[in-house]
Amino acid sequence: MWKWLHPYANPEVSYHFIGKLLPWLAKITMTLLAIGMVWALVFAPADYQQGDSFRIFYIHVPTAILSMSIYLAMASAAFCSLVWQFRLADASAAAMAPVGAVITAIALFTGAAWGKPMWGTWWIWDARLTSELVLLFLYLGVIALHNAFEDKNLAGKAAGILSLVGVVNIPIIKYSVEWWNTLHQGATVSKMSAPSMSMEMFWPFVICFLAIAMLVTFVISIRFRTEILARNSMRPWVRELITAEGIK
Amino acid sequence: MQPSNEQTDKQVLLSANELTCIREDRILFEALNFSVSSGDIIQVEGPNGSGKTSLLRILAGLSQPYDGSVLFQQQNIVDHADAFHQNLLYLGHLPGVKGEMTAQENLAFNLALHGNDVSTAEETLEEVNLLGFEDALASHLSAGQHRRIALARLWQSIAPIWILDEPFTAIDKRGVNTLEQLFLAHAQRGGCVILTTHQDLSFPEDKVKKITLDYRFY
Amino acid sequence: MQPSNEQTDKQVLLSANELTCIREDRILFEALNFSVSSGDIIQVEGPNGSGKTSLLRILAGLSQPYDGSVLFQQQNIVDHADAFHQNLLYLGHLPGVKGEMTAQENLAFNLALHGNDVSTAEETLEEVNLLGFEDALASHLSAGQHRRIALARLWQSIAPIWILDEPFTAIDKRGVNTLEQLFLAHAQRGGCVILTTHQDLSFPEDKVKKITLDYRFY
Amino acid sequence: MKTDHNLSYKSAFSLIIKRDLTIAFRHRDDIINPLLFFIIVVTLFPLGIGPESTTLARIAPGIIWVAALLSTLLSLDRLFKSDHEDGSLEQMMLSPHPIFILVLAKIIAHWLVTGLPLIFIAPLLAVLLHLNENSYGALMLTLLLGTPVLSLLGAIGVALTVGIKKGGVLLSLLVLPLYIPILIFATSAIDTAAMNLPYSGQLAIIAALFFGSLTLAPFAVSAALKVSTN
Amino acid sequence: MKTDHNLSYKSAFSLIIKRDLTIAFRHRDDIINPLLFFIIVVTLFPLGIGPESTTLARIAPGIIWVAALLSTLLSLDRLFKSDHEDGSLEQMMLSPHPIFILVLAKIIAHWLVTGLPLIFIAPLLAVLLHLNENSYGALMLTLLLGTPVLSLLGAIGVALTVGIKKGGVLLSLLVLPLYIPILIFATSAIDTAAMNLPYSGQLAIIAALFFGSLTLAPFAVSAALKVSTN
Ligand code: HEM
Ligand SMILES: Nc1ncnc2c1ncn2[C@@H]1O[C@H](COP(=O)(O)OP(=O)(O)OP(=O)(O)O)[C@@H](O)[C@H]1O
Ligand SMILES: Nc1ncnc2c1ncn2[C@@H]1O[C@H](COP(=O)(O)OP(=O)(O)OP(=O)(O)O)[C@@H](O)[C@H]1O
Ligand SMILES: [Mg+2]
Ligand SMILES: [Mg+2]
Repeated sequence: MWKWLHPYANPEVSYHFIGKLLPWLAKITMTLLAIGMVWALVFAPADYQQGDSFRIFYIHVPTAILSMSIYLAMASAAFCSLVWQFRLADASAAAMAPVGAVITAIALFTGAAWGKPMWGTWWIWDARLTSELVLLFLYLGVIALHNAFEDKNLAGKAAGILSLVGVVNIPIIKYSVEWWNTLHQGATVSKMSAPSMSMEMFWPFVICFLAIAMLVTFVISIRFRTEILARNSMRPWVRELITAEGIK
Repeated sequence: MQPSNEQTDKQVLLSANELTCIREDRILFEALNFSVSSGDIIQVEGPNGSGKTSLLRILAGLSQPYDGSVLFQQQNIVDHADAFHQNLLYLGHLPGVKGEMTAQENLAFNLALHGNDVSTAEETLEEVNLLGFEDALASHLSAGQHRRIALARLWQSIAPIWILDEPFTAIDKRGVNTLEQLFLAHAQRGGCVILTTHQDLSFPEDKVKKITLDYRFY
Repeated sequence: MQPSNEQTDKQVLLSANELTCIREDRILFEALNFSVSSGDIIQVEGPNGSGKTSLLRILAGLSQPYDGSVLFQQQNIVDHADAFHQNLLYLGHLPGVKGEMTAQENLAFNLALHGNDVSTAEETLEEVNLLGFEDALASHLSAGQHRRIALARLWQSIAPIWILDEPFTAIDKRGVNTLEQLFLAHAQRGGCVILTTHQDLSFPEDKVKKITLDYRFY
Repeated sequence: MKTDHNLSYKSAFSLIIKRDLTIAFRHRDDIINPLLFFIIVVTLFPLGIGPESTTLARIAPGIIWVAALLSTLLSLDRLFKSDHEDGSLEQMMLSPHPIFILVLAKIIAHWLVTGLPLIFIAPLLAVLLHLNENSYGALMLTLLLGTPVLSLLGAIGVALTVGIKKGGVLLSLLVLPLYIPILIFATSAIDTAAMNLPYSGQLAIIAALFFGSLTLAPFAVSAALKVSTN
Repeated sequence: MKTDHNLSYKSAFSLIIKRDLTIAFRHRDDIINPLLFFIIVVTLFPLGIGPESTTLARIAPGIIWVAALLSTLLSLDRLFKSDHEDGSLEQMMLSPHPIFILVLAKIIAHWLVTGLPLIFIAPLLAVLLHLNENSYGALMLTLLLGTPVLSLLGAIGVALTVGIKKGGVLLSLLVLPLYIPILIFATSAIDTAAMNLPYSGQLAIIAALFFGSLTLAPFAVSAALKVSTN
């Protein structure tokens, strides 16, 4: 497996490979987004209890789940870079952090916007909401560390250590609804066997989820490419690229 | 650029292997190769900003080079840090002396930390002319006296490899002289000294090897 | 101990009056009298811990002596601090350079703070061999380059009295040479330089006056 | 060979402000961090106390103000400590300008970087703590007048401890008692506003503290700095 | 000319502890200041909130724990910062001992100087805040198990920021989120105790956090220090 991966551990190869992938990613993302949003916001039925405010669901839940997945991905990348000295893994973690922070912020924001009609308040201090907020702070801490060191290599290691330490928070978010009795909804869509929601709501949700996931992948890929360039600015191939394309 | 290393009877203590250091997009040195044998005194020379401190920190394992490796007894110092540290004495720009402790406490701690003999700390302070200041807090000493506390370790050290970044800073002339004698004695005993200084060393030409870094602009 | 001051045609810039300094119950110097006239280059000499830095800080008005006073134009510098500061340039052990600002920003700030001309900051950096580093953050420079930013002020200064505590620390040989030329030129222009250094100055004997502090034990 | 006085007071003042703001913006963290600390402290309390909205609303003014106070306290280090450590402070003391001008400029720059952002974020946090709707005006006004006082009084503490190694906690000890009056009057103003009563009395006192410290603190700080750099 | 290994792990450990305690006792402020800060923060709240005893009793656990947390936070600087600034840290990294032993010793010394005194003073402050009588046991137990975790996790934050100028507030940003779980479980234990219910569940979680961080933090800290001194 490592042999297969090996060529992509070369920054130049990855840079060009992702460059080729980008247009495709863009197309898929646009299509999914268009279908998902229209279906979710226009055609899917309104909830019989919650009315149209239910439609926040289609953004809130995907972003909430992704906020945790991105964190896990970032921590895994950090782990690879710390243990196996994968320099590219560092670059990918750096690319993920701000995207994850934005997604977490969206999850919080949409959750709060949904809370007002549902619970009668923007914010309560229950375990899930709080631990999601802590997740945002962890992202911000990782970003701050990336910016605080001038040497990108060191910055990556420092931020990597922090993100690994912060992984403890993920199970707390995930299982908080089960461990504590909270206002927040328990697992509904993510129950593997039988989603306890109607199919008319389930399918647009799946499309929305995929659309947002693709969007995230797309943005991370773009950021990844810039991170590669920034970290290899001394290498001849980057210099050639700069003179050839006039990228600055 | 590299000190010649023909004398095969001498034991090679440390060797630099294709070392490259890049700082802020400027290449300080590239593919630097040299080896340091017992009995060598090596002065790293070069104008301000040429990369002397960077080189010394890489040799001591405190920074990682952009490329290349440093070998101690044929093994990379990064992988065999413990064995290397037992044979290394490094003194950088910062003396590692606590203002809140007395001269003697500082020396005793530094010696003990590196596994050296602590019992003669007081006599060692005499060597660096701090007699009478054993119980003065280090923060109440002058710039030169402060550095002398750190330098005192040299008298007790049993590590063969000494890496010293501007050891003469703030030291008066008599002090510089004493240190130079010490370096010679250490080399004679089979150790090696790698140092930087902007002052001229008073050694005979053949005793010192020089590594000259020149100042390169991109 | 005091530099002779017979040449009455020269203007007396600074005079020390019965200065005594006591640190930690140790008398560093006692009843020290001397005066500094325009054209003087004065080197304060002495082993580590003899009180050179203490004396320079007292002359600059940064510390108060145990006894005695420092006069500038016949007036105590404590009472006429503003007038004195307009005529003084002091550089201590710490360079007063901000790591977060670029070399040029640092120099421009230091010049402006002391009322000097800012417009030629860039050319001045050339004088101290920092060409190409104008826009590098000071924290990214080597020990010697860092100090050069502080020293650059000397080229623009219009203050007659320069008090410099070990100005050659971390500066390479060419740099030391350039600084020495600058001191001579400043003295020729009618200024004065009071400095400490453990290195030998390459001036002709008659150009430098020495104040020797000896190391006294109680 | 006489130096002429190229710089007026005003330009010395703006020179320092410009420099301190440059440093703060260079290190963008300097602006973001005190703000984040403020937010974090405010969010800690509901966690420690529980989510009950009536209790939170009762103690919201106290929490916000204590958080503002602690956040200013932690950022005080920026004021003189680093200047002292790299010798810049020494140079300022030797400049031909009166020290209190330089000091005042440094304090104002500090407030712009640390105090002002708090005022913008405070209403948002107040929402999280379910602050009474009538109190928002009072919260903003007390912060606007009160945070500069925190910077001014804090500067005295930093100036006194700047020469001492590890003065961090000693600083808090000196400064917190000076902060207590502002805390009391500010929270009392907000509580009064919640009951829809006039709070101009408390506001007047804070304003008095503001003008008092604005005129006196720079001199106290200058004197303290002279002692500290000795 | 070979160095032999004069110092066992144990003596390296006690060497560092002894040194750090010497420095702390030399500067007696180091011990007194975090304690005083703790006391001051706890007393600020009644000032900001008002003296009503039922409200105070409700929020007492939260206040005491938040104060302990902030006081530890402010004292974290002592851990590695000054060692980094004077070059001692560099020397420790180059010593022939495994770094995690030295790191663990430093963290324990830090707790002895800053955490332990809090535990002794806490009951007194609880009286001032009218804490429920049933809660005293829980307060002491949570502090005893929780404050070492604060030192251990805090050490990771300091180690990461020690090379950064003005890392003070960045440190808070990194460390506070890590502290939140302890805060939540500790105060929840005290609240539960006030209702005369068993709180062993929360205590078990804090104990787990304690053992987890005791075994993992020294390694994270060593790794972080290697990055910071680079
Ligand atoms: C700021 C407030 C909120 C935050 C921080 C938040 C956070 C989260 C998180 C982290 C998840 C992902 C859980 C998982 O993957 O297991 C989630 C899922 C969910 N949230 Fe929220 N939420 C908030 C408000 C709300 C509100 C007001 C509602 C509606 C009443 C809501 C309904 C849901 C639902 C239905 C799910 C999907 C649960 C599942 O099937 O796993 N959330 N939320
Ligand atoms: N902060 C201080 N507190 C107490 N005593 C001090 C302090 N600084 C210096 N001293 C004492 O004053 C003496 C002289 O110190 P000073 O720094 O003036 O010496 P110096 O001549 O500049 O030495 P060097 O050549 O080492 O720089 C020292 O030996 C020390 O005992
Ligand atoms: N922390 C840093 N970050 C980025 N660049 C640095 C850093 N430190 C040094 N440099 C760069 O590396 C170059 C070499 O620095 P180094 O300290 O090795 O020089 P040096 O030869 O020791 O000089 P000196 O004689 O002045 O001590 C500097 O010119 C600077 O541009
Ligand atoms: Mg150097
Ligand atoms: Mg001196």
